[in-house]
Amino acid sequence: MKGSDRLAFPFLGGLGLLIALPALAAAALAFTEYSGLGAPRFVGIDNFERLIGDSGFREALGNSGLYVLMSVPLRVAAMVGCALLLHRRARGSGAARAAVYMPTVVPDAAYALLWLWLLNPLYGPVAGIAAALGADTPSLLTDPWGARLAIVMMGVFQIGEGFVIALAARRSLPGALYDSASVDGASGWFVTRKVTLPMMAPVILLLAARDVVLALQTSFVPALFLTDGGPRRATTYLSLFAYRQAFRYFKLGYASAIAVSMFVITALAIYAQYRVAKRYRLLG
Amino acid sequence: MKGSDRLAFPFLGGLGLLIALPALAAAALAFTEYSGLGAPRFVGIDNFERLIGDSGFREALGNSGLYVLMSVPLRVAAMVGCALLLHRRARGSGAARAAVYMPTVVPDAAYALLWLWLLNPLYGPVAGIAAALGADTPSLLTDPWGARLAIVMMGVFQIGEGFVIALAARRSLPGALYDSASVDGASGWFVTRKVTLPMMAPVILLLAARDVVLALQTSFVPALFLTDGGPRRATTYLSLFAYRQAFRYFKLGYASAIAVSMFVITALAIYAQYRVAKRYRLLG
Amino acid sequence: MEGLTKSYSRSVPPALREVSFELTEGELLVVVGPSGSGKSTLLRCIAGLEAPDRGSVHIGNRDVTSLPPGARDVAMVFQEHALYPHMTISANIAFPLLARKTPRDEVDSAVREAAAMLDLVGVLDRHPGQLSGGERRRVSLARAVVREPAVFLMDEPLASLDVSLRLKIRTEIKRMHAQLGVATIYVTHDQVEAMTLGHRIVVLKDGAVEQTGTPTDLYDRPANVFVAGFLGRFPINLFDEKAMTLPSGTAILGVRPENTELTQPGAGSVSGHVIEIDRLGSESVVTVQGEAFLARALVGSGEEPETGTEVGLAFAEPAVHAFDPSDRRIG
Amino acid sequence: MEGLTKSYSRSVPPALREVSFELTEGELLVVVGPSGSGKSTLLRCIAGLEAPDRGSVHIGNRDVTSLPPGARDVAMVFQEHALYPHMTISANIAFPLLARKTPRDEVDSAVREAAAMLDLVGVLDRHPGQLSGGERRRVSLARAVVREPAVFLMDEPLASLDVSLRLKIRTEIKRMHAQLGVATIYVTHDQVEAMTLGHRIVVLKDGAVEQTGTPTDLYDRPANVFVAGFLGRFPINLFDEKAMTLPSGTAILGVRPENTELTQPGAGSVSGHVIEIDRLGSESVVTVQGEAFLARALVGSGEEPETGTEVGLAFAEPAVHAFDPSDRRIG
Repeated sequence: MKGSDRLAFPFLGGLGLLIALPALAAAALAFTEYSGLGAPRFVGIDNFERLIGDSGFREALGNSGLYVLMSVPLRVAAMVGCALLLHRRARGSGAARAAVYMPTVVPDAAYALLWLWLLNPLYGPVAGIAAALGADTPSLLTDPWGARLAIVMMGVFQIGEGFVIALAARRSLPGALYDSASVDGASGWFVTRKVTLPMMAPVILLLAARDVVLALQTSFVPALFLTDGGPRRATTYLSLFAYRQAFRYFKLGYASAIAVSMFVITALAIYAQYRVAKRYRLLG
Repeated sequence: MKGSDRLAFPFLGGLGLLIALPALAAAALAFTEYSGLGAPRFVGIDNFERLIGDSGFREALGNSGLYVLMSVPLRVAAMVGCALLLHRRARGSGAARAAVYMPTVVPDAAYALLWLWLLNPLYGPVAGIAAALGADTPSLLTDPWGARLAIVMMGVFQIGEGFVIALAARRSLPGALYDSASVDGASGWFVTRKVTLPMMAPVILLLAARDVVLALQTSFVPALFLTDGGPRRATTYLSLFAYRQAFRYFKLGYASAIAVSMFVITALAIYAQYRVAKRYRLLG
Repeated sequence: MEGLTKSYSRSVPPALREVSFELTEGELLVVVGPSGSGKSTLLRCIAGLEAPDRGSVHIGNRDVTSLPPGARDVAMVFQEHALYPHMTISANIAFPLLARKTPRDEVDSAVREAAAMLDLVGVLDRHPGQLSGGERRRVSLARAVVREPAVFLMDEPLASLDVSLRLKIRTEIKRMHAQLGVATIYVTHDQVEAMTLGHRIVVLKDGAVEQTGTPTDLYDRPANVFVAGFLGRFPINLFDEKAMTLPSGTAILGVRPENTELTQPGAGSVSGHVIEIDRLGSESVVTVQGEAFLARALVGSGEEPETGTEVGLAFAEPAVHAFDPSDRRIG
Repeated sequence: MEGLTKSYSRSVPPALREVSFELTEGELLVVVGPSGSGKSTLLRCIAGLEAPDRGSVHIGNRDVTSLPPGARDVAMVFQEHALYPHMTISANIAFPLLARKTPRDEVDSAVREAAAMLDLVGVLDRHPGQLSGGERRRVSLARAVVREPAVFLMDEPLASLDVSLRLKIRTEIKRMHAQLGVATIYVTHDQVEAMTLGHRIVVLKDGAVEQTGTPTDLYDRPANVFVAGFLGRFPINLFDEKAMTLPSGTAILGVRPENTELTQPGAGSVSGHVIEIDRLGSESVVTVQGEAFLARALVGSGEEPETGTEVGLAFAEPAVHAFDPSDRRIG
């Protein structure tokens, strides 16, 4: 059995070569000017100095921060809430679990189209319902805060993988604890508050840390599809900002500097996740 | 405790209203001509007829199919392989597990930049290594098959979540089976072949089915970033094709028809996943 | 608390078939049976954790059949200790009171009292993970005691403990019951626990009651072959007509190893060869193989015959149990 | 197979401290001790699943200390049945042979033989999930038998079975051992299993050997208070100088309940009040509380005094065990 450990080294060596070393090299690009055509030209910390002074970058950082603050609590609450409501093996709960999972695996393009139509101010059902209730047509995609909210809402329904993790965590709690609480006359809400949530705390923290990391990724596609970073750059997140610098303006060196800053944020979030996992002995 | 079941209905009702009904309505869009500005105009099955005749659609379907065939076996093998190599709680294995997980959570934009540099035919390390070995410079991003391969390679390193699932599955196998096999003199490879892989078969099938669904999604961002669907449309996958129809040419009705076809494929893959899960009692 | 009746059947598989019994005030009733006999299902029906298909459960004068578990005024001790790992011992014991919104000072004094009774005062601030198996078991008893319920339900509370702890906690439960005098239903698969703890014993098999009575009743006058074989230190020796001449109307004769004496060959009722001797210390079990039977006799240490010897077996009359062809006791 | 010696210590916590013993050909040696005494660690070191910090393991003439488990020619039966759930019973039994690349026809005949021996011929095509607990246990025995190893190692093979099955499989193991004559090390925490199965018994406590000997040796002449208390049906009665006058040099006197007789108050060595009676059927345990002791006596059914009566306790001389202040047996 020990032999298989030895097999791990070439693989990890390959992984190191293919990912870690180039990542360092890519980080080195952040100290160059590079258009993708000629050779990179070393410029020292110019890119980072420019970043600090770049109001576009600060705006993107702020937008990403806002997205995390709005999205993560809602998404984690939805994951855990659905898991608590649907963990029982009851009639129809299989279908309900599939319904919660479904939006996550709908192709991104189809999902974005759906929301584009949902939020259409003239013909969409959201506008239609608002009109039927006599309210003003909500200007979700044309108002900066409306657009931010719309992208957060899109994310709240794509919680499939986190939902499955929360479901597994809920199911691993011993049934005898709930039988005992039930005989003791505890109400459902009392048990949720005093038993379920505290016992799921490590998983909830882990889901939150994971979601912070994912937020930097998941905000990209909807912003690109639905709002194109607007209105008034309200949904130009860090990932979209880096994408534009690299693939619209071909400032690859500058884009690398942005990527490095994103990587630092990700690394901090992963470190937090690791500490949480370690503290609650979820990892070896 | 039963009370919490009743709380499930409003939520699921909301989910139904927000996702299922509009999804049907969005599907209805597939039977219209719609530019996103005027009202949709009903055109019957015109869009689907055009789809069948559209060589661009068939090409995209073929590209997505090829991607699934190349990517899924490699990714699942990598997930399971890493899980088998790294499941033990040994010195350094925590760091190794983090290394496997890392590429998955690197921001997509940063990850794409990294590969763009890795594969740069003039200055990238892959070209450099090839030159040092005296080989021709590999034309990965300018050759259709090279580009397809590059995007598959990018995906093979982003296996974090599947790796964690495979790791959990491997760890849930009882240690006594391995102690027993070890006393019986079975070699590591014999045990892997006769005990570990058969016992993990349900999870491996599940990972594969899940990956087919994800493949339709994960191929989008790299194709957009790295190859822009080229060269010669070799990496124009279904998702990218739908995106272009919708957001470049504003043919939202036609894009909806493509989305519906993608949804049908996804639904079939999910159904297969459900059957596998049901057969092996992984779901309630 | 006046009495408790319960009778119902469940379909496919019928885990319980028309089980009925009463529990009188302050009684300790043991329900015993092999695994799969429906003991736990019965207890869960009484607690309200499962619903019977038919039949009813009464506690005192109330019909509680359709009440939720929390409204039945029972406390249950589970086979797994079922302690909340994230709470201190004192919070664990207080849980049933806090769940019912008992005022804080009442809770404190009740927890102190229960902890004192079960010798847990020193560990109140620890967490369950820091306690030994025996301490955890005492905490789950304390949590049941703290509520002062009308009935205690105990589902194999000793099953997960090792042999030496089992005896200790058994004594603890006996003492606790004597002190509080609360009616208790105690479920176990272990006949020694049943004999030593129960005022009365209900023997369950395949979801049906085989016999109800005091330990002495059941041991001295088992109603059928199953009860005769289930209670007692060793499996009972059974003889059918192929093994020996039986009184008319008798289909099977049962004699316990402790009532079986070794004699000279031919002198007893049957005879055979000694095939095995299990030495237990002060006594030994001698296994005798006859032509159509296998029987065991308990003899004092030093009185064992050699393996292979031919011996006779004699039975003292009052300890011989006769059963008719429909498996009912004769006499 | 000539002998097996083993002695080592492990650091922090020292699971085993200088454990040594030999196993002679064909012997069934039982290692017994409370949970946490290092029994399983010992067995895993012999099997090669764990490495000792010091000391060596010999099987026959070979020093196997640094050999991997598969090269030691031992077969092990685990506490959990450890069957492969996705394989048929016949594939499970064949596994150790297939792992060693045995030719197919040899495998077939060996599986048939092992299955016949353990009465598993009818279930060879089923999967473990379709079998009862007793059948699964027999399959794991068959899988050990099929290899014809030099030594059998059994790690509490009966612990996960319920009481009635335990007796049955114990008899099976005894028969199997008699038939094959393969040297066996059998680990258990249950003193009854140890007494009835072992040719010799090693008593382990906190990783150290307390005493080694035949069951009769250990029961009749326990080396210290721990062994005296661990073996035997009931906890041994212990008396120190506060309870009674002891012979000079003696710190503690131990007498088993089965050697303790009730007498008139004052007539025995000590006296006290009856506080509890446990009726076991043909006999009862009477618990007597004295001024500085708590003791039990075993009496026949019908000979029990009333609770509260004052009684004396008398001990028959050869069954009294005396221990000196350093916990060593006197005489």
